[in-house]
Parts: sequence; C-alpha cells; structure tokens
Amino acid sequence: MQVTDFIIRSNEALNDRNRLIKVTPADHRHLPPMQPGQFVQVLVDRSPGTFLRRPISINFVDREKNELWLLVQEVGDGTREICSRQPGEVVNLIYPLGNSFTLPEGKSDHFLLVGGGVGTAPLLFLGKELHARGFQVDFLLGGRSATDILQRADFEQYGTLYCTTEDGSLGEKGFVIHHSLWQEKRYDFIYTCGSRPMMVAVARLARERGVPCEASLENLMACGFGACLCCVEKTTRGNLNTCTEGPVFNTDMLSWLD
Amino acid sequence: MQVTDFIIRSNEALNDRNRLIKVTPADHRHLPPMQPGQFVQVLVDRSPGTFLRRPISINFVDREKNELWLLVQEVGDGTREICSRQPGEVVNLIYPLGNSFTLPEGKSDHFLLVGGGVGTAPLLFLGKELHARGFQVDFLLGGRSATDILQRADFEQYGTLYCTTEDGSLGEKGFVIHHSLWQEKRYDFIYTCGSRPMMVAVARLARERGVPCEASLENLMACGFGACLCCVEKTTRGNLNTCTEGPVFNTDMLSWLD
Amino acid sequence: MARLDVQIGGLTLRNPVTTASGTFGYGTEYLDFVDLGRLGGVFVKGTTLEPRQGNDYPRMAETASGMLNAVGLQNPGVDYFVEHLYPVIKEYDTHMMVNVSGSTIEGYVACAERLADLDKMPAIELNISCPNVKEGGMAFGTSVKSAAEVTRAVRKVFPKTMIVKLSPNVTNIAEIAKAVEGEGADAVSLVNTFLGMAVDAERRQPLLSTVTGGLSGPCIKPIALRMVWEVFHAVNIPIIGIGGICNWQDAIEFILVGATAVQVGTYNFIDPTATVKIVEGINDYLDRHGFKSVSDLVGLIRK
Amino acid sequence: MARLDVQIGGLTLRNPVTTASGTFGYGTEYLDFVDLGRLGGVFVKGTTLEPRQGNDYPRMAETASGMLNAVGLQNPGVDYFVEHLYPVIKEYDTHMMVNVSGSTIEGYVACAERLADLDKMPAIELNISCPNVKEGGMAFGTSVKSAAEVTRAVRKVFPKTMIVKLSPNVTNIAEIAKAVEGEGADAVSLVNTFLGMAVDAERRQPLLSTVTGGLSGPCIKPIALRMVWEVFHAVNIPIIGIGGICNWQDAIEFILVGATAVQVGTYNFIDPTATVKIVEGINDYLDRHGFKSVSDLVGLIRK
Ligand SMILES: Cc1cc2nc3c(=O)[nH]c(=O)nc-3n(C[C@H](O)[C@H](O)[C@H](O)COP(=O)(O)OP(=O)(O)OC[C@H]3O[C@@H](n4cnc5c(N)ncnc54)[C@H](O)[C@@H]3O)c2cc1C
Ligand SMILES: Cc1cc2nc3c(=O)[nH]c(=O)nc-3n(C[C@H](O)[C@H](O)[C@H](O)COP(=O)(O)OP(=O)(O)OC[C@H]3O[C@@H](n4cnc5c(N)ncnc54)[C@H](O)[C@@H]3O)c2cc1C
Ligand SMILES: Cc1cc2nc3c(=O)[nH]c(=O)nc-3n(C[C@H](O)[C@H](O)[C@H](O)COP(=O)(O)O)c2cc1C
Ligand SMILES: Cc1cc2nc3c(=O)[nH]c(=O)nc-3n(C[C@H](O)[C@H](O)[C@H](O)COP(=O)(O)O)c2cc1C
Ligand code: FES
Ligand code: FES
Repeated sequence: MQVTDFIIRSNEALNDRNRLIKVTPADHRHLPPMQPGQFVQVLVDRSPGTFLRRPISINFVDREKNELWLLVQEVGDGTREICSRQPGEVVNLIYPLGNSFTLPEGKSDHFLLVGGGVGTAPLLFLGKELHARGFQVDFLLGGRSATDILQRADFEQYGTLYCTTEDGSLGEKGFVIHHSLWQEKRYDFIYTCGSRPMMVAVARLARERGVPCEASLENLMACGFGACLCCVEKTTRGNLNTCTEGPVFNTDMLSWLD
Repeated sequence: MQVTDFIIRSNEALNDRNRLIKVTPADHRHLPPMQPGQFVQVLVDRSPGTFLRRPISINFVDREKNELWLLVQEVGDGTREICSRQPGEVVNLIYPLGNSFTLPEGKSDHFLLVGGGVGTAPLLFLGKELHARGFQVDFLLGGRSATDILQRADFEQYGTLYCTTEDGSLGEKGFVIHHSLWQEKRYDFIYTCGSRPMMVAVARLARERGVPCEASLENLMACGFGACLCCVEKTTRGNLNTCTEGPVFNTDMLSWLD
Repeated sequence: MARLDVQIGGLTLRNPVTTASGTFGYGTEYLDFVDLGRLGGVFVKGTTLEPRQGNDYPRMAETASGMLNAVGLQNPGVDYFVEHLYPVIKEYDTHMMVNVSGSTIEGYVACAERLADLDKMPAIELNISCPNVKEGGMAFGTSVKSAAEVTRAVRKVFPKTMIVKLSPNVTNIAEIAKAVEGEGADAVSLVNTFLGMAVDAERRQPLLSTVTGGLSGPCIKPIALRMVWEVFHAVNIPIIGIGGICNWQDAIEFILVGATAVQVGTYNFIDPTATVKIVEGINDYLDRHGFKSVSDLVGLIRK
Repeated sequence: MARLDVQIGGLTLRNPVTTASGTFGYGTEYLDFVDLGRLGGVFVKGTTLEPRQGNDYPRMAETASGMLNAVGLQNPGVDYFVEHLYPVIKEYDTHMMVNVSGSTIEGYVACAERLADLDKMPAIELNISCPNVKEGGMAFGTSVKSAAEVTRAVRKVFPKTMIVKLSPNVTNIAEIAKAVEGEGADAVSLVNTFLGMAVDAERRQPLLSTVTGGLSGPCIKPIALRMVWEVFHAVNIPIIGIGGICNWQDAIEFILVGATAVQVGTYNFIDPTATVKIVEGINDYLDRHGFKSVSDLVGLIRK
C-alpha cells in the first residue's frame, strides 16, 4: 500500500454519467504489482460536502504506458468531483487495496464474468489477467440501454462479450440473469460485480449449478485499509472487513443466500 | 442587493499573489448601479476548508462590457480558490454591498487616494468616479516592491500616480506616509484603503492637516449584509456594522486615534 | 400539492420553514432576497430588557463546515424594539417572533411582558441557551432546575405561544425539555450553538475576543438531529429543529426525527435565499413521495 | 532542534503525537505508511474482556467535515489480544497502549488486570466514553459518580500509567475530569466522539444500523478545544487532546489550550501519513518561534 500523487492523463466521457480516467504516477515510478479486484482510495479535496476518500476499482493497468485506469460513475458529490478533474491535474490515491479475484493456476477452465452498470469496472482487468493465463473468458454485461455497456471494444480483446439491456437496444432484452447463456453454457467459475440484487441473483444461479462464485462488494468505507472496521460484511467467519478481506468474497461465505 | 451568478471572462495574474478577475452576469442583464467602496460577497464552493463567503471590493465597473472587476490577493484557502477559477466558469456573488466613499457634488476639490497592497482595489473605481465628476485626483500607492503596485496604467487614466516602495524599485523609497507629497500638496479630502497600521497612520496625517479622511475597513465578515453583527467596529456611535454602515468610515468616527 | 401548514402550540405556520434568531436580523435585512410571505415565520434577533452593545470585535471565526460567533446579544433593548422596530416588522406578511434573552429571571419576565401586549406578536422564543453572555443565558438552559424556573416565571406573564430554546451543551437534553414542558412551554426549539473555541496557532491567541463562542453550521447537524430525536421521544409538545440546516434534505431529516418545524440559521449567510428554496424542496418531496401533508412526516423515523 | 518529548504520568513519550483508539487498528495496518518509531505512541483499538462482534453494517455515515461511526467495539477480546496481538506489537518501536473498554466495572477491572502483567504495556486508556454500545461505556463517562467509581476500581489493579478518556456528551466535563483525577488517574484524554445521528431523507431511514453513532473529525474540533481548555483550568494532571486534528496547526492549537500530547483520529483515514507530518510541523514551529521545548507551549493561552 502506498499514498501517491498521480497525474491525470486523460478523462473521457463514456456516456452521460461515466468517465474513464487514466492516471500515471506523478513521480514517474513504475506502478507496483496489482491484482484484479483491488481498488484505490481517491482523495476528494475540492468538494466541501465530501470528507472521506472514495473507493474506486482498478479498471485496468496499462504497464506499457505506466497508466492506471479508473472508470467512475457520477452518483454524488465525491464522484462528480473526481470526474471533473482535467488532464494535467493531480489526484492522490492510496493503493493497491483489498484482496483480489482468485486467479487459479493454468488449468483450462471456463470463466463467466457477470457485471452490471459501473460494476463492470474491475472485470476488464480481471478478464485481461485470466486471458493472459490462457483461460477462456465470457463476459456477460448488463445495463438499461446500449449506452450503459461500457468499454465493449476493450472487453472483446479478452473474451467473448454477451450483453443484456432492459430496453433491448443491445444484446438480449432483460436482465443478465435471464440471458440465454445460462441455459447454453457451463462454467467452472463465475465472478460478478454490480448492484447487490444482481449479485445475489447471480450467486443463486451459480449455486444452483454448483459453480463456485466470487462477488466484489461495494460496502461503505471510511479508511479502505483495515483500520476503522466500518466496512464489515457478515460472513460465515463473522464480521470481515470488506476492504482487506474483500472486496472479493466467495458467495458461499456470505449471508446473502440464507 | 442581489444574489447572482457571474461568468468569469478573464483571470489575469498581476504578480505572483494577485489576480485581476473580470466577470459578467451569467444572465447577461445590465449591472445595477454601484458605488466606489462597495464590495461583493464571493461564494467559495470548491474549497473544503472554506465555509463562508469572502468579501472582495469592487475594483472597477466597465459599463460598456458589462463587466465587474475583482482584484484578489491569495492569502488563504478562500482567496486561492477564487483565484483558481478559469474563464467560462461560474462564480456566485451577493452584491452590491456596503456604503461607499463620499462623492461630493461638483466642487473643484483635490482628492488624495492612499492605498497599500491589495487595498488599492477600491481606489481605482473611486478614482474613476471622482475623475468623472471633474475632481482632481492624486493616487499614492505603496508596496514592498514595484511588482506590488498593481494596475498602474489604469490609475494613470484618472489622476496623477505617486508611489512608494520599501525597496525603492518604484517611486520614493519607504512607506506611503513618508512620501514627499505630504509636504508639498494640500488636499480637501483624503481617502484610504490598506492595512490597518497604514490607514491609522494616514488618518493621523489627515487629522494633523485638518483634512477629512475616509478609510475602508476589512473587518471579518460572516454575512456581509447586516444580519449577523459579527463585523462591528467600535465608533463614536457605538458598535456599527462594517458591512452596512461601512466598510467606509470617516476616520474621526473610529477609535483609532484615541 | 401537499399541505405545508403546521401547528406550534396555538399558532399555525404556513409552512415549517422559519429562520433562526440572530441570523436573520429583523427580517428587514433579507427583503431584497426573500419574499417573507413565503416563510413559516421569522425569529428576530435576541432581545433583552436593556440595550446591549455586545462583545468586542473579533466576534467570529470560521471553522470546518461552520463558524463560531460571540456577538453577545447586541441589541437595542425591548423598548426600542417595541417603539421603532415592531411598527415596521408587524407589517411583514409572516409571523414575526421575538427571541427573548436575558441574564436574570426578572429580565426575561419584564421583556416578555412588554412583548405580550403586542397584537402581532403571536409567540416568543425564550432563549435560555446563549453561550455568549457571561452573566447567564446558557446557565439557565444547562440545569433542569433553572430551566424550569425561568419557564415558569415567563409563563405567568406571557399567555400566547411560548417556545423555549434549549442548549445542546448538556448531558441530557430530553430531561430539560421535559422540565420546560412541565412548566407550560408550548414548544421547544433546539439546538442553540455549541460552546466552542478557536485559536490562532501562529499568534498564540484566541480568535474571539471572548475566547469561547457559539458553534453553528452544518458541522453540528448530526448532534442536533440526535438531540431532536431524543427530545421527540421524551415530550408531547412540538419541536422546532435547528442546527446546520442548508437545504430541503436537511429540513426533511429534522422533520423525520421529530421536528414539526425548522429554523434555518447560519446558512442564510451563505445563501440568503436558502429558506425559500427549502420550502420549495419540501413541497416537491411531499408530492414526489405522495404525502398529503408535511405533518405526516413528523417523527416517521422510529426507535 | 527543540525538545519534543513530553511526560504523561510516569511515561515519557518521544513526542506529543499519538494515535486515537479505533482509528489506527493495532498499528500494523499503518506499517506501509508510517514509521511507528517516529510517533509518541499508539493507542490501539478498544479492547474488552470478552470478544465482541460489534454492531451490524452499516456502521458509518459521512457528515459535514466529519463522520459518524457505530463500530461498537468490535474486538477479539483481551485474551486473544494478549496471546496473539501483543507479541507482535510489543516489538514496535513506540509505546503501544491499549484502550480498555467495557460495560461493567468488573469487565474494566478484569481487562486492565490482564494488561497490567504485560511488560511492554506502559499505559492503558480507560474508555468510559464510547457512545456505541448499549450496555454502558458512555454511561460511565457522563456522571461524576460512575466515572469516579470505575476509575477507582481500575486504579486498584493497574499500577502503571492510567489515562481516563472522557466523554464530551456532558454539561460539565471539567467536573468529571476532577473526579477521575481525585481517584488517581495519571492523565485524562479528551474527547471521545459526540453522540450524533444521520438520516437518509429519501428512504426515510437512519443511515446507521444503530440509529445513533459517534461523531468525529474536524467538525468537532472547536468544541473539543474548548473542553481541553476548560479541563486544563480544572485539573493538575496532563491532558491528551483529541478531536479533529488533521495537521500541525491543529495539534499546536490543542497544546496551546492545555494539552500535553494529542491523538490523531479520523484524519488518519484520509491521510495515513498525517501523524508523521504533524511531528515534523510541530518541530518546525518550535524552531521558527524559538521555543526550546514543546512543553513550553502547553497552556500558553490563558484565561
Ligand atoms: C471496493 C469498491 C470499489 C468501487 N469501485 C467503483 C468503481 O470502479 N467505479 C465507480 O464509479 N464506483 C465504484 N465504487 C462505488 C463508489 O465508491 C461510490 O459510488 C462513491 O463512493 C460514491 O461517492 P459520492 O460522493 O459520489 O456519492 P455520495 O454522495 O457519497 O452517495 C451518493 C449515493 O451513492 C451511495 N453510495 C455512496 N458510497 C457508496 C459505496 N461505497 N457503495 C455503494 N453505494 C454508495 C450513497 O448511499 C448514496 O445513495 C466502488 C466502491 C467500493 C467499496
Ligand atoms: C469589505 C472588504 C473588502 C475586501 N476587498 C478585498 C479585495 O478587493 N481584494 C482582496 O484580495 N481582499 C479583499 N478583502 C480581504 C479578503 O476578504 C480576505 O483576504 C479573505 O477573506 C481571506 O480569505 P482566505 O480564505 O483566503 O484566507 P483565510 O484562510 O480566511 O485567512 C488567511 C489570513 O487572512 C486573514 N483574513 C481573513 N479574512 C480577512 C479579512 N476579511 N480581512 C483581513 N484579513 C483577513 C486571516 O486572519 C488569516 O490571517 C476585503 C475584505 C473586506 C472585509
Ligand atoms: C451570528 C449568530 C448570532 C446568533 N444569535 C442568537 C440569538 O440572539 N439568540 C438565539 O437564541 N440564538 C442565536 N444564534 C443561534 C442560532 O439561532 C441557531 O440556534 C444556531 O446558529 C444553530 O443553527 P444553524 O447551525 O442553522 O446556524 C445565533 C447564531 C449565529 C450564527
Ligand atoms: C471508526 C472509529 C472507531 C473508534 N473506536 C474507538 C474505540 O474503540 N475506543 C475509543 O476510546 N475511541 C474510539 N474512537 C474515538 C476516537 O478515538 C477519537 O476519540 C474520536 O474519533 C475523536 O477524534 P478525531 O476527531 O480525531 O477522530 C473511534 C473513532 C472512530 C472514527
Ligand atoms: S474501510 Fe476501514 S476497515 Fe474497511
Ligand atoms: S458581516 Fe454580518 S453584519 Fe456585517
């Protein structure tokens, strides 16, 4: 973990609420090792209404350009402030934080990565790492409309992309859990990130199929590195910190399906 | 008084600590009548350390361009935030606030306007208005060094400019109260704005010469429009609000010279 | 459109949004910004029997999301108020109410008596919680006994709506609220400012002439909300919620924990039109959520 | 270079900057950020006789310049601490001190007794002020009688430095400080969190599972400063100042009003390196103003 100033290299609107922000360390040092599922804590110091840092997933790591990507959805003052930062400006991050999705060692397993909304953020980096390890990856991404399915071209580099949209403007009409894929294909691992109801539904499908499932939680955090005990999730092992023992949990550990 | 959004038209560094910011009403309406000595309350909404508005004098009113000028010195978080605003951005002002320097009716009086540091801000507008009424105006501006004497060309349009600098890099070396002008010329009115010690010294000289003197105070303000009673100055008429019964006071009313 | 009117003792406010004493002058200061006819009421500056010059400058220090003040009840006294200010403000199209302050019980009583005679003065707010005057004020509000005493004494001379304004600088605010309810208060308003302090590290001096002062603004909202919630579960009279209210969300929060009306204070300095925006925001909220009356929201958040 | 060391009872801290319990874990969480050897000391997480799971999620709500927490003393219990955590943290190059919490006097006493045996545990901080556990904690800190009782009981079994941590949720904090001084406390630390509340207006629900929680952060600094100042004029034992400290200016302010040392709490979450920067800033300040020792600043601002 480190506290580091980054320079904003680019800040691109992907749709009306989401921005892709690429940053590089201000001191030009190489980015440290990072795992898919990990996140950063962003200092928000230009918004009077915001006091704490804001957790944002690592969307992608571009080692060639020494760039970290953050995909940010504007939901309140903090994310709006982050999204307002212009190229050349500084942003301070604590990173890398949290555990990561399990990356099994070189077996030829099939992975399904299910994301909804901005919850797709960590799945790009995850897909890339799984792909690099030779696994076969299917992405199943959902949104209200085609414009909500972000970074499609990037996802397609690392696997096959399936989509659902509520208005049917892209992929199958409906929610991710209703995609025909669930009937057609079998997977060895299912990883998911998105709204809690979506993840619960995905975990349920996974359990029905006897497939191990990992989900990335977005509990409210004060510190992000295990000091405050505010972000706990009730698990079979008691209250665990989402920021250090998560954000990724095997869904069997969670009380969701009880 | 009104609460109005303005658009920043330009933001120019006059030296390393002072910026001239020109703004125009966002709704394109004509600026209301304003008097020299009046001020605005600037909303500072991008600095977590700043809660209240910040009072800034009306530096100049450009009726042709419908522009208001603010001359701002960066001394803390609030003024730094104001100075960071870029052309095109919005800034919210409450204005016009306060009383004004006395503008006598068309006699051929001689005025001396004495300013120090950013305290010269209201004197430009004042000089212009006096000049427009046909009065003869001398400006006596002081600073540490030549770069501290701001808006020289503007001042010279409305009167004769005399300067003092502590390092002698412009005008006479020393402080405004030591300028040779005091020995050479006689004035009918002396108006001053700057640090309190400077204004007290000027008021003393004025009293010695039996010349009426007005000073513009910079008391701490919470509201700026008479509601909080935080900005009081002890006067011969009791505690008066600097924001409504000032900021300009005849120095005979103040307890300074006791 | 939902109903916005609320009842405070015998008094009907056209909506729950009023202004906090000491932050809204005599209403007059805001005429350029606010149509007073759109407010539930205005609590004017703390008024004492005798005129007061208040404390020395500096009287104000900015703090994180708030400010300290040490105005010290500067006011021209009740006689001046009755003769010169009342005739002007009684024409305003809202309830103009006086915040009655003092340092002795006799002072409170005499001041309230003067005000009782005024036709268009439907209510007073008894300020037993001002931290900025040495001789008293807050002292009354920090013990059950003295809070009860001053309430009882004023009750005898003031037959109209009497609101008692409580100090947050206490271990158990509900206890004090119960005591003043027991003595016939028609409502309680809370909170007044928290006693605080600010220091200039470089100059090694206090920032206020009085060393300590009263803290207000959004910084105190979480504590004020909790206190309103505690008092709501302790008394049966209406509560006017105060503390850091800036927008309609804040106002709704106070109402949900038990306030029948609210006062907007310090934030008027930052946005002098805030009160009117809050009225509009509450109205929209009620429509959006299908409530017929703002009263239906009062205390909806239960233990 | 000025002297930074300060004396808290029998204990010498290398400098006045320590960390507030519950915001710095067991120090371990900050090893990547802070060289603990540069701190005056670390107050670890509140520890109880029995393990505690703490309160349900959500336990946190952001507020203006602060936050509410309702962690509820989640901790593995003193036995686990002694067996598994102490062996690790006793190697750290600073004073590691335990914040002892409880809900009964017996619990405090038994917990303190266990800790008294530990060689490298020079001090405990008696937390009689946690607002987040139903059964007690804060209750002890809000009355003179119970504060004195628990202090007396623990004093009997803990011979080393005993610091009592006071609750700000009281009418008269100086009175409580005097009471615990009378029972043999070596120092007092203040303040713990203020009882507060936050509400989701849209969902009409409290934001914390426990409805109320403890308010911390810069928002409380003005009140905390005032309380330290009041206690300084009431007791003769050293004071550790706590409440919203973010930078060296804040730390100096607390020292000027009477604190001998300070604790940095919530701000560690925002800048985990804040403590070290504060040590540096105090050092620079002393040099710049020509002070020989930080102790010379303590209580320089007088009544
Ligand atoms: C490990 C982790 C990874 C995350 N990754 C991303 C990401 O890659 N991109 C992204 O855009 N967002 C991500 N989030 C969510 C992001 O942190 C929140 O949206 C953000 O904190 C909201 O801050 P705000 O000030 O904009 O909104 P606020 O004004 O604080 O809140 C606005 C609304 O969002 C809700 N909210 C606030 N914080 C959270 C939270 N942590 N989780 C869920 N809802 C919240 C509030 O309850 C409120 O309804 C992640 C969260 C976590 C914990
Ligand atoms: C009527 C009036 C007109 C003014 N006109 C101008 C102007 O035209 N241009 C300009 O640059 N400044 C002007 N000022 C001063 C300006 O308001 C302050 O510099 C500003 O409020 C400081 O805010 P800050 O957040 O940057 O500094 P802070 O962080 O608040 O304070 C930094 C330092 O400045 C001091 N300070 C803060 N407020 C004031 C104040 N009101 N007066 C004096 N010292 C203060 C503080 O004590 C502190 O030492 C005027 C003030 C008044 C009352
Ligand atoms: C400058 C100022 C002056 C005040 N004067 C009074 C007063 O005269 N009487 C009173 O009861 N309260 C007074 N108060 C307290 C407010 O009425 C209110 O209770 C407090 O500020 C909390 O509300 P807020 O956070 O919305 O400001 C004053 C507050 C401020 C900021
Ligand atoms: C998340 C959190 C947990 C806390 N846990 C404890 C605790 O276990 N024991 C205790 O005495 N104080 C606890 N506190 C209070 C702090 O130690 C400190 O007194 C308070 O936060 C005020 O300081 P600050 O404003 O610098 O945070 C906790 C505070 C926070 C924010
Ligand atoms: S956010 Fe602080 S422990 Fe997880
Ligand atoms: S600043 Fe509020 S009355 Fe002058």
